[in-house]
Amino acid sequence: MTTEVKPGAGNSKINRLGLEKTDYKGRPSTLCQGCGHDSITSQIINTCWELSIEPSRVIKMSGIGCSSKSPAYFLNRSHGFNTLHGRMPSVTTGAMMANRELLAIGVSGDGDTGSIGLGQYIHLLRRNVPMVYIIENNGVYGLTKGQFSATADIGQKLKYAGTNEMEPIDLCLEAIAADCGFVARSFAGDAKQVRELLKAAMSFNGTAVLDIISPCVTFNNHEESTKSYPYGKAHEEPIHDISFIEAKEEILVDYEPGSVRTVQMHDGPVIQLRKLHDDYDPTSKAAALSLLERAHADKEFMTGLIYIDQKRQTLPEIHNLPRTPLSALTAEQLRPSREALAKVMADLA
Amino acid sequence: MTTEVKPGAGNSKINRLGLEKTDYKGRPSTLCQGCGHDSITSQIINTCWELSIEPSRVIKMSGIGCSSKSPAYFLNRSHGFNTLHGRMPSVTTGAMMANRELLAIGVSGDGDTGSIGLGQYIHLLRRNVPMVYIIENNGVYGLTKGQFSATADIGQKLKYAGTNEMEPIDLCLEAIAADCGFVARSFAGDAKQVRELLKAAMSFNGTAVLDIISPCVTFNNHEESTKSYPYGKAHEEPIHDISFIEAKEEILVDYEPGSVRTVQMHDGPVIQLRKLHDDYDPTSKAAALSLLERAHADKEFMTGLIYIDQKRQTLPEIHNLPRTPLSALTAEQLRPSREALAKVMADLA
Amino acid sequence: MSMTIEKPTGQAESQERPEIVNDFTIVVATVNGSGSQTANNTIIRSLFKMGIPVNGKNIFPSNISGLPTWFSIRVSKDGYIARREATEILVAFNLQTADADLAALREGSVCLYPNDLKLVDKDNRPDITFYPLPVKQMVKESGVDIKLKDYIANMVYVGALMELLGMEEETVRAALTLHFSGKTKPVELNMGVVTKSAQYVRDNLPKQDPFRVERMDKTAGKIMIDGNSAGGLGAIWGGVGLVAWYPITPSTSLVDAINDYLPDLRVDPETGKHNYAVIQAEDELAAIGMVLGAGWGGVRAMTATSGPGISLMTEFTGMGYFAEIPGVIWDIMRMGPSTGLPTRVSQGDVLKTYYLGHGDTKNICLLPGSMTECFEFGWRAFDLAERLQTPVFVLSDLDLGMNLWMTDPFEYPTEPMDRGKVLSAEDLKALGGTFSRYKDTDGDGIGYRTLPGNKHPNAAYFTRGTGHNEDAGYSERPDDWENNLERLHRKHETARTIVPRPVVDLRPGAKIGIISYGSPDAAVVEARDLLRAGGVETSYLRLRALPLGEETRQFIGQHDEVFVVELNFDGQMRQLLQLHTPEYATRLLPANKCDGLPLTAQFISEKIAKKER
Amino acid sequence: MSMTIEKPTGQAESQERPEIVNDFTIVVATVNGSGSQTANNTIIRSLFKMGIPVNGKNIFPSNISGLPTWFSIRVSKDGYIARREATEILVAFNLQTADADLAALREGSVCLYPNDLKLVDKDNRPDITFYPLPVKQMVKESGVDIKLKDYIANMVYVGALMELLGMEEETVRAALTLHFSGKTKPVELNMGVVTKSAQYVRDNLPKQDPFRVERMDKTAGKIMIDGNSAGGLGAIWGGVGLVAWYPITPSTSLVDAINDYLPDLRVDPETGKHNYAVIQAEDELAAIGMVLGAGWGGVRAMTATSGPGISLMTEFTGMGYFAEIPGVIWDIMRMGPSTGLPTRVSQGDVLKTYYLGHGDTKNICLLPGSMTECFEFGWRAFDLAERLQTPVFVLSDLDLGMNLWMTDPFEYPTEPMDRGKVLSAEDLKALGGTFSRYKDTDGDGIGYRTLPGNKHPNAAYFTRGTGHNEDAGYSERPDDWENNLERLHRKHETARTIVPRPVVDLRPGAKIGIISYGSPDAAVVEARDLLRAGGVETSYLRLRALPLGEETRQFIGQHDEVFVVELNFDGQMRQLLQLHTPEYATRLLPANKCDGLPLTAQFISEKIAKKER
Ligand SMILES: Cc1ncc(C[n+]2csc(CCOP(=O)(O)OP(=O)(O)O)c2C)c(N)n1
Ligand SMILES: Cc1ncc(C[n+]2csc(CCOP(=O)(O)OP(=O)(O)O)c2C)c(N)n1
Ligand code: SF4
Ligand code: SF4
Ligand SMILES: [Mg+2]
Ligand SMILES: [Mg+2]
Repeated sequence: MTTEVKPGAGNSKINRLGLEKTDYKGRPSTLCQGCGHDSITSQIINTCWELSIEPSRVIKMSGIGCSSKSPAYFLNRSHGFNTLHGRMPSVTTGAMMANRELLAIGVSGDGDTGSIGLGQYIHLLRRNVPMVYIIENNGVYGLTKGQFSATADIGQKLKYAGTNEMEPIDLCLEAIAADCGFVARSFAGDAKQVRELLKAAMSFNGTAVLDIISPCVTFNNHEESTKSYPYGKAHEEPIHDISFIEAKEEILVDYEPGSVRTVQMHDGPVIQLRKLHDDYDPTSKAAALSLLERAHADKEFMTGLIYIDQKRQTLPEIHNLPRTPLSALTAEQLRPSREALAKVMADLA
Repeated sequence: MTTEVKPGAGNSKINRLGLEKTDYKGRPSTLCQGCGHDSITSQIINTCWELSIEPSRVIKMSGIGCSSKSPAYFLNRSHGFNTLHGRMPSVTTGAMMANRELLAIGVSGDGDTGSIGLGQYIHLLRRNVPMVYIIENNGVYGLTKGQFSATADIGQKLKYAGTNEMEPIDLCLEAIAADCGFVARSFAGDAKQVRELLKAAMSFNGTAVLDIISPCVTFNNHEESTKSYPYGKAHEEPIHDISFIEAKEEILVDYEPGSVRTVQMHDGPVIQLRKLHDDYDPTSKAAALSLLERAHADKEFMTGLIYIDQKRQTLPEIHNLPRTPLSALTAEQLRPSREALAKVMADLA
Repeated sequence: MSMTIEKPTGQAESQERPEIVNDFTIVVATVNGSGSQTANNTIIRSLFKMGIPVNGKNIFPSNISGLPTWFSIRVSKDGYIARREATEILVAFNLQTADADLAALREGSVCLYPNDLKLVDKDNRPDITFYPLPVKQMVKESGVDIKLKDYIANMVYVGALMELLGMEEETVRAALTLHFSGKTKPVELNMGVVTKSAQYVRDNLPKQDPFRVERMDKTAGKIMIDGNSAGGLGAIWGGVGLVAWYPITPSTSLVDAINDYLPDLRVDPETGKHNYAVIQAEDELAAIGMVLGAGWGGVRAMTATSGPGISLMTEFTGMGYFAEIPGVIWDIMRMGPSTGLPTRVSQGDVLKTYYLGHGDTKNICLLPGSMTECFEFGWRAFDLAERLQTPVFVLSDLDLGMNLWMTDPFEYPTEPMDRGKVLSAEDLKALGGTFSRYKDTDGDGIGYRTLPGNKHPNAAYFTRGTGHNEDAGYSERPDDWENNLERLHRKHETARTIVPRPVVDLRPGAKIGIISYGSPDAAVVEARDLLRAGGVETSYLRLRALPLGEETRQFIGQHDEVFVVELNFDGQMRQLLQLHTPEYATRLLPANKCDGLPLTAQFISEKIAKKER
Repeated sequence: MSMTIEKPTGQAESQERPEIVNDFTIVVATVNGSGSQTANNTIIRSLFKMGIPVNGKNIFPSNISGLPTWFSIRVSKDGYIARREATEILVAFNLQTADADLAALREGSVCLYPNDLKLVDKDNRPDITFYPLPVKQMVKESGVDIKLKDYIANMVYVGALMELLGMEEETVRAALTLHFSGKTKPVELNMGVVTKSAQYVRDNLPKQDPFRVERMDKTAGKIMIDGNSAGGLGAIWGGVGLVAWYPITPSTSLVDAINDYLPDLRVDPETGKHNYAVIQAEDELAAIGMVLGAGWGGVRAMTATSGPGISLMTEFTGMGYFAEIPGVIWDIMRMGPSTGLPTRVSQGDVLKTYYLGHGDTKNICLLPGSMTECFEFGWRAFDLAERLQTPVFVLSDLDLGMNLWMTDPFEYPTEPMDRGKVLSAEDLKALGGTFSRYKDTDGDGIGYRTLPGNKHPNAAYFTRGTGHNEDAGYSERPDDWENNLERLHRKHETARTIVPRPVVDLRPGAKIGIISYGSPDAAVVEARDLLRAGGVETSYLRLRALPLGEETRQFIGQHDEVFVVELNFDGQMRQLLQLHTPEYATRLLPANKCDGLPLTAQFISEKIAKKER
């Protein structure tokens, strides 16, 4: 599987673009030792390197929070925009309309997306703005020192914040309700699944939501917390074993029939979902809804590709934009002629 | 059934409080002739009069829009607050915390709730602020002259606004995703259902959402529009025949067993749901989710009480507030003593 | 209008009434949603086509249908286009307000009304000439379908006025033809009623008033347009790429205009692809966010809004200012505070917008005062935004934006697009691959930027609203912070020198100066004539942008007293002028009004005359 | 600190070094998240308990752990508590910054550091007394669990300083006891290391520097507290009913304090019910919305935020102002524009908040300058908000709010609660059931309101942000609008007379005046002494609220030059003063600084002295 595959020539340390992994690194992280966000950061670096993504094609977007700081810690060679708290969606929408050829990797937090940013989040999904939307979900506001966020479980206790009395918001359920075409949940402690999901997300044409439980080791990492490492390690239930296969590679392992679902991505690659216990169909919205509703009711921590639907048009498609980025249009294409103005004026006389 | 019942003595024109219906009227409406909002307004008047609700107990809340103007057109004797666009939820939260004994009737629009107000809407539901939350849903922004709102159906065409390319947001689905305990959909053209649902909502302890399709006769009322009178009249599919029965009245009609579900409201009244075609259980979240998902997929216009769950605590309960409204506390209860201050100071020396 | 309190003009008119030609005001009182706009524009356009200077102002309610609305049409041989308080001809087609409207009429005026409407005070106003019109009957006779009833009813007063004032039938037809963009059926239908009505007046209502119109040549070569359409066209000729907006009166029609024109002007002829996008956002926070995202990405992006939207854009404005991202924000000012009066004019956002954003922010604001400036600033705003790498506000208002104005046709942009300091991959190569995003290389306070997608390995930088050094690296160093603010200050000083300069009319010997901006210009122009007639000579400076410049300081210095004419309560521009010229702070006198109506020349001249007496 | 650029103080100190007692500054450089706050507070509190005036300022990063942070402790026998730029004693416990911190040390200073830390420049600084400490070893010996390692390490410098400066062991123990609220185990654990470290110094590092402390009696009867706790307590004694907030540095600790104290102070003893609610909103728009909803409902409601939150509250502020709803908003000012420097102080929101909201709005702002005022304005803000029926802002800042200050204990509110003009059902009955919500019955511009739930049949009225008449009915009438704005203006004039007046120290014959507000007060006080020593006498007016009043005008009139001392770039208060007193606009000179650090007396005195030379 891909984890075995090294891109580029043989086992060399360069990828198809001739870039080393260090070319995908960012500045040194200033997050706490062991913060879940940092492990997601390294998976983003791995993924971009392994997929040989041209750094100049990427824009790194975020809101405000510890999680939203992460874009500074990967892909130094890509433009980055650390926007305002909860406003990554609108800014990214503008940026992707300006240049639809870019690959937007957005990193947000549960507070940034689930509290102040909930409205923009849902409307971004409605518009199906092409981007990878990563939620580094730790159930607290890390940067403001540990208040409960909207995804904290009801009844949860924290030394500083006390007991949380509110029902949690499920950002995957919200995504499905908003017709998002790629909805996944994962766990920062499950590096391989995170990486495979990232690869799939980066190959998806539309908004791809990854709600990744990413423990805050400083404020919310004790066993009882459903957002902690210990809890995640003990309770994570993958709904399938996911592998991303770039078209270019032949499939190395193959399984007995029926045990695997494959999802063909529109531009070549394939997602392979190996059945674990009961068979799950991520292309069925009804299945996805009931999975989440069950997980919520029984407090189960299900991870994997929950829902995929590649039919919806993206925002640039809806607006019938040319392939040439709007940002690359010439003055001639942008400013109508003197004649055109004369005609408009004549009609107003 | 209640429609037959006249409160107050016999057939008299006064209710149990000795008030006539005119005591529940508001200022003359300035909405367009035939606007769906006005018919909902008259059902609110009827309901409050029939339930003998003390006008001084009611606060009329709204955002901004034609719909949000309606509170001026009913219950002149109740305090009203026409807040900001999309901000009815937060203001109502504050008002109900100030005086939990009040009955908040909120009127919003699909733009007010589904566009600018979506975040506050969902967070209000999470908090379960006790109020009747009416969405007068016409698929357009009436007051700004007919742009598509977030609930307009994809592919819909309007002379002014062109074709809508966006998937609609289902405000009932959002409500259920946010664990709202009372979610109903109705049609302004179905006066009886609206009235019965209003009565049930006013007796519910928590946020009760009524998403009422309320045609905009000026900008969005042609047959093809799913938000029009003709469409509604032709396609409305009630999932049951609902009747609200105040405890005080004995049930007049009774049906053959199995054909009726009854929901006992926490403070006495009963909701009677008469089965129409297939039996529907509004207490099952799974059922509700799949109903809405099917309705969305098959573009069906299902109305009725979609989901009810009376278990959740309301915000004032969560905060362990006294029955006495905070607004009624005395200076002595509000300002701690000199001794208390002295003690705090001593600890800081 | 009953809504303005009109003091009777003392001197009663003499008995033998001399003709009054091309110099009076018509007020049409109707119910909104009744389609009177068509009728009123027809009157305006036909007078315009007769070569007579004319201007219309719509005083309408924040409501879709059923509430009173007044449309005042000023006919002025001298070319005055400001609102007047006096009315000579009332079309009383709204029974709700008819009596009040009548009461507000000055002596010797004229009143047209439907003959089934009872005017309580009619008999107590022998001074008024009344023309009752059989509206119901004519509508019936026209036999139109019920839906069009109201529209047709309005054509009755068009016909009556045509006859009574002597408007040319052909110009009326031409106006309708323009309105219905050539569709003969509706044109004929309406024309039918117009001529019938004219015929009826001719046969039954002998002319008894002195008011009439007469062909002139004062509109030759001119066009009629509203400021929002002008601004929309300006944006298109400015090469707008993304419009992200949220509907709000009175800015909506600006985006409507863009939507109307873009498909013809900016769809790629070969591919049929759209070289633009107009996105209806979920609110104003999202709209400005999209604008800044696109501006950062290298596209000319704009939004249009009004007061409440400006308030919601406060945080993003501060980020655009501090992270230095271009974007254009139109504020079609309506009456605030809060939701205020959505359909009434004001200039109440001037000070607020200049300082918009917490912390030390100062924003560029353009102040169009005419249709040509709405167009010019429409494109120029993008040049300034990209040159200065900052949000640029265009502060128009409801009067400019939503009313029809007579103007010279628009001039094609006099300058090529200025895309500002953007480094391509090649540029970077030439520079040896070194570049510091926030370094003041040129001493004008403006750094160089690169666009996402730039293939040069050193092109990337990190954009943020937090403290940063010259290389866009995160920094909390006090010196980095201070240096950055000082550079931003230098940039603001640069802006001061390149924003549109004021228009100055300096009168030799004038001791009194007037400073104004935006829609009140028309009233100021007329007021100065009134004052001159009264022996008071004034100089005039019309501001066209913030920050304020040196000319303005000099102008104030050259006069003993400077009246600041504006439409807000606190004299917001006066405050900005006092801060700009503390040495003259006490010379700056308020001449501001804030009642939701366009300013009148009378108000200004009285304000100044009173002070001078 | 390496973060401030420190110019060597020219004159080299003489060889024989006289003792310097109770008059120096210690800077502790550590890594944030390492728990040094405990150690630093221990030092401050023990000096405080020795009766020595002391003040601490935490210069920390916007980050949770791993970045440099500096804590400067000023010991001042004269009771000066402003920040100084000079440092005499450096605790260099952060290897990232040690060399830079050392470089920034003035001649003749002292440096404590872990003996395993290599100081590159050590040998080039013979002027410095170095004390290497065996931190690792002592931590090892203490045998504490790894989690506490960092905390314990910090106790090593506490012990060393105790020994070198002559701090009393008992006061250190007392400080730790207070910190751990009496739990002996942690106290003994930490004390163990402290004494060990002291012992080590005694045995191995002979004292070679002149700095020591000596018991005084200058802190008797005083307390130590931070402004956010003071403000939170003030709100509680103000009878706060609802707190709706959204976390943001540096305001979070204000709500934390409220959460800490409320359960003890405001839970009903009989029923155990909460006579209050603290709601964490989803954002600042919701927070202010809840505050206004509760204020409308008759509860004292507040929120606390900082710059970005203020920006997001713009629209609601305008509604609160125009619909006339009480509410209290604390802005603990941090450095903007935009996200700016979340952990650095500024006074950059003053002008912005006064004018917050589109259209013509002017908001009441209280400006606490001390711990006692943070407490007093905490309760008084509610009285003013309910009396004036409008949002009231309390503009504190990060320095006041998050640093520990020495202060007199707080005085119990001197006045009973003023709930403002609220009509009960009985009142209405007495009035014959007539009431006009927005009528200026008393001539002070303030109308009477009723609360929802009022049982009188005429009690209800309709609240809106749109135009309204005296009866709260919707109105677009120009006269209604103008009358309403004029009444709001009268109300603002009323506010002018009842907000806290400035504190004035008028010095006979002083030609120079100083105006300041908020946290810079400490620096101003010290600067005036420096100036006086240099022969320059100054008067001082400290503002405590907006709108500005008559005393301020007089004060400016009484001086030739008035320096406005504030922490922002544009001199925002100076601008407001210029607008308040145009006649003196040119007398008002800027003495502002904006680098994120608390102001120093040196800066002010030099600024003024330079101008005077
Ligand atoms: C408008 C605004 N309000 C509040 C803040 C303060 N703030 C910064 S980060 C944050 C929450 C971050 O939580 P989350 O998104 O979960 O990120 P995490 O730190 O947990 O990774 C808040 C409230 C802000 N920066 N801007
Ligand atoms: C902040 C803000 N933005 C925009 C507006 C303009 N506006 C008024 S009502 C409205 C939409 C109303 O639509 P909806 O809620 O569906 O109500 P309807 O008129 O359709 O009943 C808008 C955009 C506003 N008042 N405030
Ligand atoms: S506080 Fe929590 S979320 Fe923030 S960096 Fe530390 S561990 Fe990560
Ligand atoms: S515009 Fe539409 S929504 Fe508004 S009042 Fe008219 S019919 Fe109703
Ligand atoms: Mg988080
Ligand atoms: Mg609507």
